[in-house]
Order: sequence, then structure tokens, then C-alpha cells
Amino acid sequence: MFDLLVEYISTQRIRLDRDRIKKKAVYHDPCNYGRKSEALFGHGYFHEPRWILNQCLEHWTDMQPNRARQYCCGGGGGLMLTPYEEQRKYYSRRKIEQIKNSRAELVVVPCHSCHGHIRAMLDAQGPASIEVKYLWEVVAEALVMD
Amino acid sequence: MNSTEVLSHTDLSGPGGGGNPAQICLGCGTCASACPMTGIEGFDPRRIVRLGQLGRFEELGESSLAWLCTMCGRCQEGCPMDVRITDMIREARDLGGEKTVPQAIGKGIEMFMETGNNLGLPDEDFGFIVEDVAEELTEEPGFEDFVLPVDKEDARLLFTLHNKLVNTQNEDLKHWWKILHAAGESWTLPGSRWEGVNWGFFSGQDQVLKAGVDTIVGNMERLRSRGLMYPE
Amino acid sequence: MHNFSLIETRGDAGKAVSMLLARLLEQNMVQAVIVPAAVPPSVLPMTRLLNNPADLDQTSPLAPVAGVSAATQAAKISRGPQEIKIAAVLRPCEIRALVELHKLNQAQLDNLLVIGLECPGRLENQDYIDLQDQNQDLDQRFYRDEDLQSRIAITCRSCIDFLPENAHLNICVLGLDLDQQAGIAWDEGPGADAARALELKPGQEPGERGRAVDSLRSQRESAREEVMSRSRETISSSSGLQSMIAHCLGCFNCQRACPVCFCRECVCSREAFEQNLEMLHTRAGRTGGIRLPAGMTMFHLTRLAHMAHACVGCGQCSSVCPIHIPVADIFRTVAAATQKELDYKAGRSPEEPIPHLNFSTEGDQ
Amino acid sequence: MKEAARALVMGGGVSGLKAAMDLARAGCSVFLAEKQAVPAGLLLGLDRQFPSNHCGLCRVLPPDPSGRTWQACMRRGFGHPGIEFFPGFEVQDIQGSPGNMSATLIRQTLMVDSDKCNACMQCVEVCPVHMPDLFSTGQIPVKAISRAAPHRPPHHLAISLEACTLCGRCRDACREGAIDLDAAREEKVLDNLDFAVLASGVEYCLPEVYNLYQSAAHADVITTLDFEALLSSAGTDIMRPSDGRPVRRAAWVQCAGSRSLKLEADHCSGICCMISLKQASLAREKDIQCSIFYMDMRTSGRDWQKYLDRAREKGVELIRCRPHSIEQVPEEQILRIPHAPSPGNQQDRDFDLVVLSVGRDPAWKPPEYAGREGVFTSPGSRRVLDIARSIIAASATAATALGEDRQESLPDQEAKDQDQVHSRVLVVGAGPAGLSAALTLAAGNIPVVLVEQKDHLGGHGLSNISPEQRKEVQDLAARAMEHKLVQVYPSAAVISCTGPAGGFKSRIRDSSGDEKEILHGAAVLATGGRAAPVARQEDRTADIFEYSRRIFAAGNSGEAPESVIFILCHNTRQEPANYCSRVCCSLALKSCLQTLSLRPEAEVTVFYRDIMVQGDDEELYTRARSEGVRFIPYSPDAPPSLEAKDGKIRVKGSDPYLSEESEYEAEQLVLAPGVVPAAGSEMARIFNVHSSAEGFLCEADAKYRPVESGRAGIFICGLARNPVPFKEAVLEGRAAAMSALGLLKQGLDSRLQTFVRVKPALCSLCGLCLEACPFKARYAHEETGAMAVDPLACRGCGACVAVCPNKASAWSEQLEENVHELN
Repeated sequence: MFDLLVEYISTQRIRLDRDRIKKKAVYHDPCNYGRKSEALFGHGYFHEPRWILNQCLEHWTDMQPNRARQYCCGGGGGLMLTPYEEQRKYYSRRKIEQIKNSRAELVVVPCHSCHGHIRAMLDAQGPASIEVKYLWEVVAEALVMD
Repeated sequence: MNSTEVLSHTDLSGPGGGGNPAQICLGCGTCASACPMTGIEGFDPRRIVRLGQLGRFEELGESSLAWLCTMCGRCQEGCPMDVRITDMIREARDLGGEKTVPQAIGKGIEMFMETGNNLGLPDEDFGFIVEDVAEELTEEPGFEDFVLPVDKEDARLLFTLHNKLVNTQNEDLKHWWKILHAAGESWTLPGSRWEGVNWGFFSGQDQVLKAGVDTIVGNMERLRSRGLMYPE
Repeated sequence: MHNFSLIETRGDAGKAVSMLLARLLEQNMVQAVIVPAAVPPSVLPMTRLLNNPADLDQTSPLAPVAGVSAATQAAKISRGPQEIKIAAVLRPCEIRALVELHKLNQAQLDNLLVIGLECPGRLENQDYIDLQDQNQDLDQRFYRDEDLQSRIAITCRSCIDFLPENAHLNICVLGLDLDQQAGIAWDEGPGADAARALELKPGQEPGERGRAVDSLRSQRESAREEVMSRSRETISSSSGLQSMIAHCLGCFNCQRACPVCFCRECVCSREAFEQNLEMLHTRAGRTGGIRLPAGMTMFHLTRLAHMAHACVGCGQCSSVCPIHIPVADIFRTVAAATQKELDYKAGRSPEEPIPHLNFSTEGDQ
Repeated sequence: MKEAARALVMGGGVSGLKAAMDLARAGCSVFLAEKQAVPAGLLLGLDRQFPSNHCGLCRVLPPDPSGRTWQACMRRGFGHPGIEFFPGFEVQDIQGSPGNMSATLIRQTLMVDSDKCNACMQCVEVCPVHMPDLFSTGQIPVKAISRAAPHRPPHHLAISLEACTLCGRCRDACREGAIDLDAAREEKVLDNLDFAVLASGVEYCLPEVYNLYQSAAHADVITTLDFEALLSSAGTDIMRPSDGRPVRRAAWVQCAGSRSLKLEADHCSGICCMISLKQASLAREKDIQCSIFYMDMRTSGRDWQKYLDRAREKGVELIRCRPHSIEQVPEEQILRIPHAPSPGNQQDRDFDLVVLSVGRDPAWKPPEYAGREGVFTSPGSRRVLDIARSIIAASATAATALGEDRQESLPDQEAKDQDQVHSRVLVVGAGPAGLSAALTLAAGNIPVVLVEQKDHLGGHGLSNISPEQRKEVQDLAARAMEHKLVQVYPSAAVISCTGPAGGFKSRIRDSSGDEKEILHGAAVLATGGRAAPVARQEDRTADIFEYSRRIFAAGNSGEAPESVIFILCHNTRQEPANYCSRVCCSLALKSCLQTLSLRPEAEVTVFYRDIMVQGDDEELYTRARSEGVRFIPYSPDAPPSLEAKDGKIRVKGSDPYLSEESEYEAEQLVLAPGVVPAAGSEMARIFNVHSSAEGFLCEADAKYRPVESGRAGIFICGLARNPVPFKEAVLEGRAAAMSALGLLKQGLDSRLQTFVRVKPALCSLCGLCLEACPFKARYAHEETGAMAVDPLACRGCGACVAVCPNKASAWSEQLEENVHELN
């Protein structure tokens, strides 16, 4: 998925406008594409999404910590589907803190699961005003159609 | 149970290879520092590893410990002894038996095994939903000529979907379609068995995991797609 | 001290005390006595060694003057193994100096019967000589004449350590009418032995004494605080210190008069302080000329460093300074601060070790 | 035997200096190569060292009465008769065989001509190469050309050739012509070397290289070495590197770069726990809140546990948890460490500064020539050692090199007694330490009287349990029995020892009960130690020494119990035996592994407080765990309780990871009660030296003179001094012998010269010098009472000179010149 987007952008099969999204964004590394991919396949998708974001946005930042040491959104491992809601909230406090500390108004994630969970946790623990978007959603929004 | 039995019982040679079995654990606490779940209901990766050392996997699976884990792998990433903690969780979830699998996951797996997707959505309904969204898309400027390629043969890419996009968040289907359209990609959506999410990964049930992979491979063979686009 | 006895003075307390000393010789409690005595033509009592009981009537044990500190001589004659036991009549500051010298192997307290004198202060030597011209019975009169007492040496005016410590026998004058009675106090040990020989009967100590001591102390304490705060200000800057010693003539009187300066040859008068012309020449060019002898600041600082833990506050240095530099005030001020820091007091006890000696290879564990 | 062996010592750190000086004192011509411009190595940056919290490097210097070596601080420079010092040179290669070796030295540091340099610093100004700085963690910009060390005067500049690009700008900028860049390519070849001693130490782990705790990204995540520099340059506050704000909260993270299989670093660097404790203790004095994150607090020396207690009293907080990561809280300038101090309990703690406690670089290897014949590698160049052990190891290595160099030449004659100095040495105790000492002395042509209480040689055999080690001791004993310079008195005891160094007079009682007098110049006390007694519940209980002897006795055909429980630190490491015995943990681990190798299905459980293994012994611990030994930590407040029932031992203890109290059953219980000195207090009395409350003999300086007692001429080593494993006891024995040998050689050469003289005309006999002397070198003459100096005991520290009010105690004239020459 990252590779495909990188391919489209770098070969100019799609063209992007960096000025459309004005909000300050922050990027979330999903466990599966980053840390676990690195451990299992020897390559973590850390660089690619950041490169893609640079093509789409003017202002974005990283969470602290990030990449291999990033915190899980709290919905992984099927936990989102379990009834352990309070526990998930406890777990996600770290993610929410990270998001708040970044002072971003928009969280960009490249994972359905993380997207859903971060949205739910922001709604539950606030601030609900922060938007959550898929990485490809950001790409789609920046698309320049001739 | 003595150590040799633990070793033989816990064959932890996961897909990544390498790593060490539980008993080499140093008890250092890196995992517990890493894990955001540490501290709730006595949750602590060290506890999980200790139970693993002692071969008490079933007990682990039956307790909430195993199901509170998000499998994020942060513990394992930091472990100086390279203990495969998340692999152990999968093992425990499997050994805990079906009764311990949370209802939503259990239900989803059941549906998947029956219908090919975790929602149990009939193919006709699926077709109706995606076509509806595709039609909406053509109303947006620049995408007037968008045509949704379903079951197109010989496409470069086969697209599987996360069931939640089909279920409640149909709007989000459009983002990728827009990109693919703009890029002029040759792609296709399977008309049936489109599920891209594999919950066998969560439950630790290898047979479910395998069935998920088989579905996708089946689709790729059927439609002779060269590449695969996968939501997870 | 635990035991107290009153003796009749019949108008001459000095004589009464002299008679006691004579009795000590007669009883062979001691074989010699050192005590101030003025031998004509001199009128200034000086430390004198006597061994004939009959000679004691020429002495002035209560004379409110100390030509030089008696500690130096008391220390010297007490050294080494000897058969002769000596009674020494000493002021509190002289005893303190003696105790310091004892710790430095310069005195041997065991050879002495120390007789301490309660000290309302001493007159400067010249004042004593001058006043004696006008007052025949100066030694006796001093103790009842507040006007005379107000003329004591400048250091004594702010001295709070006027009661003798570490003596075997004390001569008590405070709160008593010396024309009638003087007091003798003692503890167990050599003091008690002497008291028995003198056939002294322990009696009630007059309450008036306590009040007199307290009132003198509080008066001295406020004087002392005033002196010290003035001195602290002077020495708080190097320019203050410099200006204070600016007039120093380089006579070294202060060092010679100091009872705890015990070195055979002062380091200040030796090669370390010598400066050759080349060195002086260089410095003179840098500082716009150089005062000779050079190194007087260094001399005073060295003294100050040595005195910081050893000064007993006798004031002899100030007394002998020809141009009246208040050296003793500075020493006492620095010493008070240093000794407080080290939890040490010069002359307090022969058992108290001299600070700065506990070198250890163990570090600061 | 050759008159003077030619020896090369590589490395001018404390190990190299010690080895070089020992060899020089033993009569060798020594060449000392050090790649820095100044000696002292790592100590250049360590101003304060545990447990004294100050430096004492100068105490390493032998009392050379000529005064020529007298110097205030070796960090400023170094000179010693018999040692040719090559500052700035590193050995590139060694060729040839012993006796005819040649070494190629290449320049690593180029010195600026200090006679010409006027410290204008133009060269530093123009130098384009910026360097990391060991001394100020970047607070002062450092270039390829810079001051050689902060302790040196400003006109002593040096160029690091590792960094220098030879661009020539400094040379062009120098108006005095003090820089000669052509000398950068200078090489030196040393020929006809008899042997070489490698003492260049190890490389330290750089966290950036291993991406430890993302230290490269956080300016305020530094290493213990950096912190040392911060501490040295700190005033009332320690300033953080990022923004210069005072540090109020600091954390230390132990085992950065070690004890990790992921980093291929299955080792413990051994001293980092103590370094962190020291740094935290010192930081407490600046009112900084200090927390140390650790796994096992390895305070494994005689005095180290007490040092830990003192640190705790000072308010240093110890948190048993290895953190996963250090998080930066943006905008707040805070470093946050999430951690789990106890199972099921997670907390965040915020810090201004985090110090990574680093040790040996996992990838470090000794140079290729380290293994060549004739090259003797000091153990301090294989692993990280603390200062005392570095010094012992260096002395011992020098002794080994010297001994092997002389092996072929038999002693031609017994050295004669000269000038009342007896060249004989009395060695008390014939365990590994005593035997090693005796043989080292004998190899140096010094006759030895070896007194042993038992009827056989070999000692108590506490930690030499493996068959190889037992054989090693037997060999030592046999060699001692055979050596013609070693006179052995078995079943004998020393009754008294009087006299000064060089002229001791001791009475010994031999096996027949006869007493005889022995004259000797020095003595080595090596009376060893024994197991502390344990209360045995029944015969299924053994102490660790007994059990390990038993389990190793029959080799691979022995029998092992089906289940065994070890309880480590049994009644030890707490008052009244508040010290770590150092031998028990590794002995226990070896015994666990041997048990499992004899009986793979055996169930082995170990209750422990901190596993105290160091260096590569960490592998033992890792192996024991991976082979299934179960380790359960306990706190001394709640030790496991014991009970014997139905032929089995029952231990009740709680597994903190499971938070459950459990009962463990085993066939065999093994307790580790630690070791106690066998005859410490008695030796202390007879030889008039100090001993600790526990009865260990005390050294003159725990860091820098570890095998010397406070009394000149009496040396101490092995278990009598401190708890040590077998191998270290051997090293200590050799080191003690080396020091005795040096003292005698030096004493024989120049008995009557001293550092300090007394000017009788000025002396007031006040005796302040007697009390001031820390080395018991000042005394009052028995008859005249005059103040005097014992030349063999005097170290030239100057305490008496300082305390003498009128300078009657004064430096010897030669020395005085040197004092004025300083700087």
C-alpha cells in the first residue's frame, strides 16, 4: 500500500497539492506496518508514510516516541472487538497524551483498525475536535485532477 | 511441570524465526515498562512470561491477561533477551480454547468460515453497497468517468477490503478509488470473498488464519491478478 | 567548682593571698611559686619565681596588670620530668594559653598547681604605672573603684572568659568586698589537697557572687558583640584588612607578646619570607613602588591563619602594638568564627585535640 | 639471568602506569606507550572515584626517595627513573619472539612545543575540526588541536591525529613556530624487547552506535562518562547540556549496552552500578533528586554494599526495573521514563537529565597482537575493572611477565642482606594467594619463608571447585614445595612481628612446637577465608561450597538430586555481615548447570536478592536461565522460610511476578552464607595492621594501594583482605609479591633518602607531625625524643610539612625544587 502510493507519486502518475490541508497533522505508526513488520520481515514502514505525508501536507509532526518505539492505539490484537472497554481506555491514555502533546488538529493513520480506535478514544476521552484521517484519505484530498 | 516439558510444549517458532523461549527471561521489566496495559487488573508482561515459563498456558489463556494484550509487540521489540512475548499470547489464546474467545471475534470468525466475510454479508448486498458508493463518486468533479471494476480479470491489483468500510463507513471506500482512478491503475474488487481482515490472527487459531489466506489466494488465482492490496 | 571558702583579708586581699601561697611552700605542697611581684626600683609586677615562704610578702598576686603573659614562662618551667612542683598564679587567659601549649608539648600541666585568678580585667602597663603614682593602694583599690575598673585594657573590656577554667584552685574576687573577704574555690584532686593543707573549710558561697558574675558577663557580651561586628566589617574586604594594617611598623611585637606563638623561630622571619631585590624590583614596577619591609600583609595573614584556632583572646598583641592596631579584636573575631565551625575552643580542655590534624586516607566517608 | 629486561608497556592508564612502575622497580628498562598526550587514561576525566569520592591517583606512586618521581598529579605528566615514556604513541604491531621482540609505535597525538607556545590559542581558533570532549560534554568547544588535558597548563596543547586532517592552518597561524606537523608521521621502533605488557584497557560503549534509548535524539540523555564531566565542571548546580538549566531530577539507567542478547552483549561491565551510585550520591549533595533504574545492584566488593546503603541514606532512590524507552515530553523539556517498579504497577517519572550507565563496547576486541607469545595482557584489557582490581591485575601481569622472562635462568645466589634490610619475605598462608605470592617472589630471586597453619598446602579451597582449578592449586603447591628459595613451614604459626619495614623480626612456632626467630624485610599476609557458618536444619541442607564440591567431585559421572533449591545471600549482605562475598553467585550458577548436566530433568530453583556475576560470567546466568533454572527474587525483609518435612525440604516464598505465595519442595537445600576471613583479626593484632569490623585486613588505600597494609612492608592479599574468587586471589597474591619485591629492591638501593627532613634547630617537638602523618611514617626517636621520618613508610604526601607551624618539617631540597616546578 505504501509502496503503491510512493510509486504513484514518485512516477507522477498522480499529482498532489500540498496547500489544501491547512490543519497541523500528526502521524501515527501502526504496530503492524512498523514495529512488527520490521521484526518479521526485516523492513518497517517508517520512512515511506512520512515521505508520502511530505508530498501531501505542509505541516505535520511526529509523536513522541515514534517508529519502532511508538505506542499502539490500544485497539490492536483484537482488543477493539472485546468487551474490555475500560481497559482499552486505560491503555489508550498514552496514545491520547501523545496526540495532545503534539498539538495537532489532525491524526493521520494508515490502518483501519487504528483509525477506528483512535477515533473512538478521542470521542470518549477527548478532545473530540481532533480529526482522524486515513493516509490515503489525505492523498485523495490532495489529488489534483486535470 | 519441568523445563523440558515446557520447551517441547511451547514450540514458538513463529513466522519471524529467531527469538528465545520464555525461560531465558531476565525479569528486567523492559516489557512491563513498554506496555501501556501494565497496571490494569494486575496485567504485566512479566506475569505472562512467568506463566509461560511454567507452562501454565491454559491458565494464561483463560485469564483476562491474554485478551487484554493488543499484540502491539512493543514488549518484544524492547526485550533484551529476545523473548517472543506476543507469540506466547497467541499460543495462550489458542490453548485457552474457543470458550475464551471474545464474542465479537468468535462471531466474526464463525461468519467468515461460513460466508467468506466477518460480517456474514451476502454477496448481492455487497455488490449493491459498492455500486451505490461508486455511483456517488461519479458525481464528484474529476471522477465523472469512474467505473468500479468488480471481478475484472487480469488486473494488476486485486483489492480486498476491511469489512468496516462495507459495513458502516462506506464513504471511506472512495479515497482509494479516487487515487486508483487518478493513477489510471488496472485493478479489481472481488465480487465475493472480499474480506481482507483475518481474525484468526487474534484468536491464535491457525486453521482460521489459513482459511483467510486461502480465500485471498483463491481470488487471485480466479481473477489472475498480479498484485494484492490488503487492508492490514 | 564545688567547694568554696572565704578568707579574711583585713583590708589587703593581695597580702592574704600571698600568705596562702607562703603556707603552700611551708607545707611542702609545692616547692616553688610563680606569681607577679614588683621588686624596687620597678613598680610594675612581673612574673617571679620564689621558693622561700618569707619572700612571699613582696608579691602582688592580685595586681590588675600583666606585664607579659605569664603563660609563656609557666609553660617553660613546667617542661620535662622534674621533682619540683610549682604553684602558678595565672589569669584565665593565661591558663587557656597554658592549656594550648600543653597540647603542643610545650608545657606539662602535671608539674603545676594552677591557681586561677578571677579577672575583672587588667590595666595596660603604662596606665598601671601612672595610676600607681596617684594611688598607693592601687592593687586593693582597683577591686572596689568602678572608675579604675573602667580603665582596663581595651581587649579586657569585651572579654567574657573572665572566670578561670582548668585551674586547681581559684581565687575569687567577684561579688565580694575584698576589704573584708576573698574567696577560694576548688574541686577534688590537687586543688582539694592544697585546700586541706591550707586548712580551708568549705562554706556557703555568697549569692551576691552569682549576680555579680551575671551582670559582668552581660555587660561584656554586649561590648563583645559590638567589637566583633566592627571587626567583621573591617575584615570582610581585603581593602578593609589592608587599611587596618597599613600603619604596621613591622616591629613583630604582636608575635613576640603572643603566649601561644610557640615556635622556636618564627617562619615569618625565615627564608620563606625573604625577598630578593630582583623579585621586589619586578613587583615594584607592577604596583607603583613597594613598601619595605615587604610581606607585612603575608605576616599578618600567616599569624591570622595560625591564630584562627589557637587565639585565647588575652589581648597582649593589641597591648604591645606601638601604634594601637586592634590586632586582638581581629584575631578574636576570626577565631570565634573558626572555632565555632570546628566545634573547638582554644584552651577549653587539655583533652580536646587540636583541629586539622585528622588526616585520613579514607576520604570523606 | 639478564641484568635488566627490556619491557614494553602499552597503555598509560592506571593499569599501564602501575605495571610500568612495578617493572621499573624490579629493575627492568621500561618503555611506556600512551596514545594520549598525558597519562592516566580514563582517570583524566574521572575527578572523583568511589568509594572515597575523590581522586587518589598520586597514591599509586611508589615512594622513590630520590625525589625524581615526585609529582603532585600524574594527570599532568609523568616521569620515572627506569621508564621511558612515549606520550602520543600507540603500538601498531609487535613482531618477533620473546627476548628479541620489536614493536612499531605510531604517533596518535602530536604535541605542540610547549617551550615555544605562548598559549595565544590562535591555532585552536583556526582549526576546522570539531571534536567530542571528554571533559565538558560540549560546554567548551573542542577542536582537533586543544589543551592536552584540563589539568595541564594552557601552553601544553596537543593535536589528536585521529581527527586531524593535517590541513596546516594551525601551523600557519602559529607565530612562534611551535607546531611541527611533519612529526605527525613519526614512527618509532623499539627493538630487543624481552616482553610486552598490554594494559590499554577496553573501549566504552557509545549509545549512539547501538541506538540505545534514542540517545542521539535527546541532548539530555548522556552517558556516565559525560556525567562525570558535568560533575567535574559543575559549581553549585549541574547544568543540563541542552539548555543549561540546572538539573533538579536525574535518572541513571543501568546496563546500557550490556546484559542484552539483542545487542550481542551477554556480559556485565562490573563497575557501572558503583559508578552510578557514586554519581547519584554526589548529585544528592547538589540537592538533585536521583533515581537509579537497575536489574541487579551489583555491589560486589567488600565495602560496596555499605556504599550502597550510604547512597540510600543520602536519598538516592533505587528502582528495580529496566526502562523500555525514554520519552521526550515536547515543549516541557522533560524526559519521561515509564516503568514498572513492581509487577502490575506502572508509573511515569519525569527527569531533567538521564544518564546511561555504559560499560564495555559489545563489539570491542583486544588488538590482534594481544595473543602473541611474549605479550602479556592485563585482565583490565579484557574487561572493565574498577581501579583497585585494575591495579592488582596490572601488578600481577607484570609479575607473570617478569617470572616467565626469568624462568630459564636459575637464581645464581641468595641475595645478601645489606644495610639492615633483609631481602627475605615472610608469607603467611599457603592458599592460592599465598602460594602465588611465594612463587612470584622466588621467581624474582627473593627468598621466601612460607608459614601455613594446616599440614598441607593449598588453602581452604572455597571457590576453586572445578577439576582444572583444583589441579592448578595442586601445581602451585608442588612448585612451592620444590622451589629452593621457598622454605615451607607447615602446621606452623606466626606469634609476633616487630620492627620496621626492611628489618622485621618475627617469631614463628613450627610443627614441632619450637619457636624460632625470622628476620625479614617484608611480609605478605594471605590467610584466606572460610565459609560463614550456617544453621543446618538437617543433612539435606548444605552450604554452597559443600554442595559445589560434592557436585563437581565426581566429574561427569556424579549424582545430582532430582530437585534442589538455592537460597543466596543467606544471612549475609546485611548487618552484621554487610558485604557481598562475590564467590557465591557464580558458584551457585555453575552448580546449577552442573546439576542439570548430571540430571537434565532436575528441578532447580534459586532464590536471590541480586545476581552478582561480572564480566563474561553473565553468560553463566543466561545459560542457567535458558536451561530452565527458575530464579525468584526476594527482599531481605521477607526471606523465604524453610521447613523440613518427610525427607524433603520445603521453602515458602513468594514469586513477585505471580504475586502468589508458594511452597517449593526439594530434595536438597543449598544455602549461600558468604565467606568470612579465616584469621583476619588475629593477623591484624600480630602484625599491627588495621582490620575491618568483619575481620578483613584493610589496605592503605582501597583504590590505589590495594595490597599494601597501612604498615609499611606488610602486604595483604586474597580472601584475608576481601572476598575474591579463586582467580582473583591468585592475581592478588602476585600483586602483593610484586609490591614487596619493589619495596625491597628500592629499600636496598637507597635506604636513607627521604622525601621529608626535619630541621632540629626549628623543631619545637610539638608532635603535630606525628598525628598528621597518614602513613605512620613519623615517630619520636626513642631516646632523644627528636621528631624523625621512616623513609620506607613516607609517601611524601606533605601532611607533616603542612601542619608544622614553623616549617621544621620540610621537603627534601630536591623535592622542593620539584614542588616549585609544578605547572
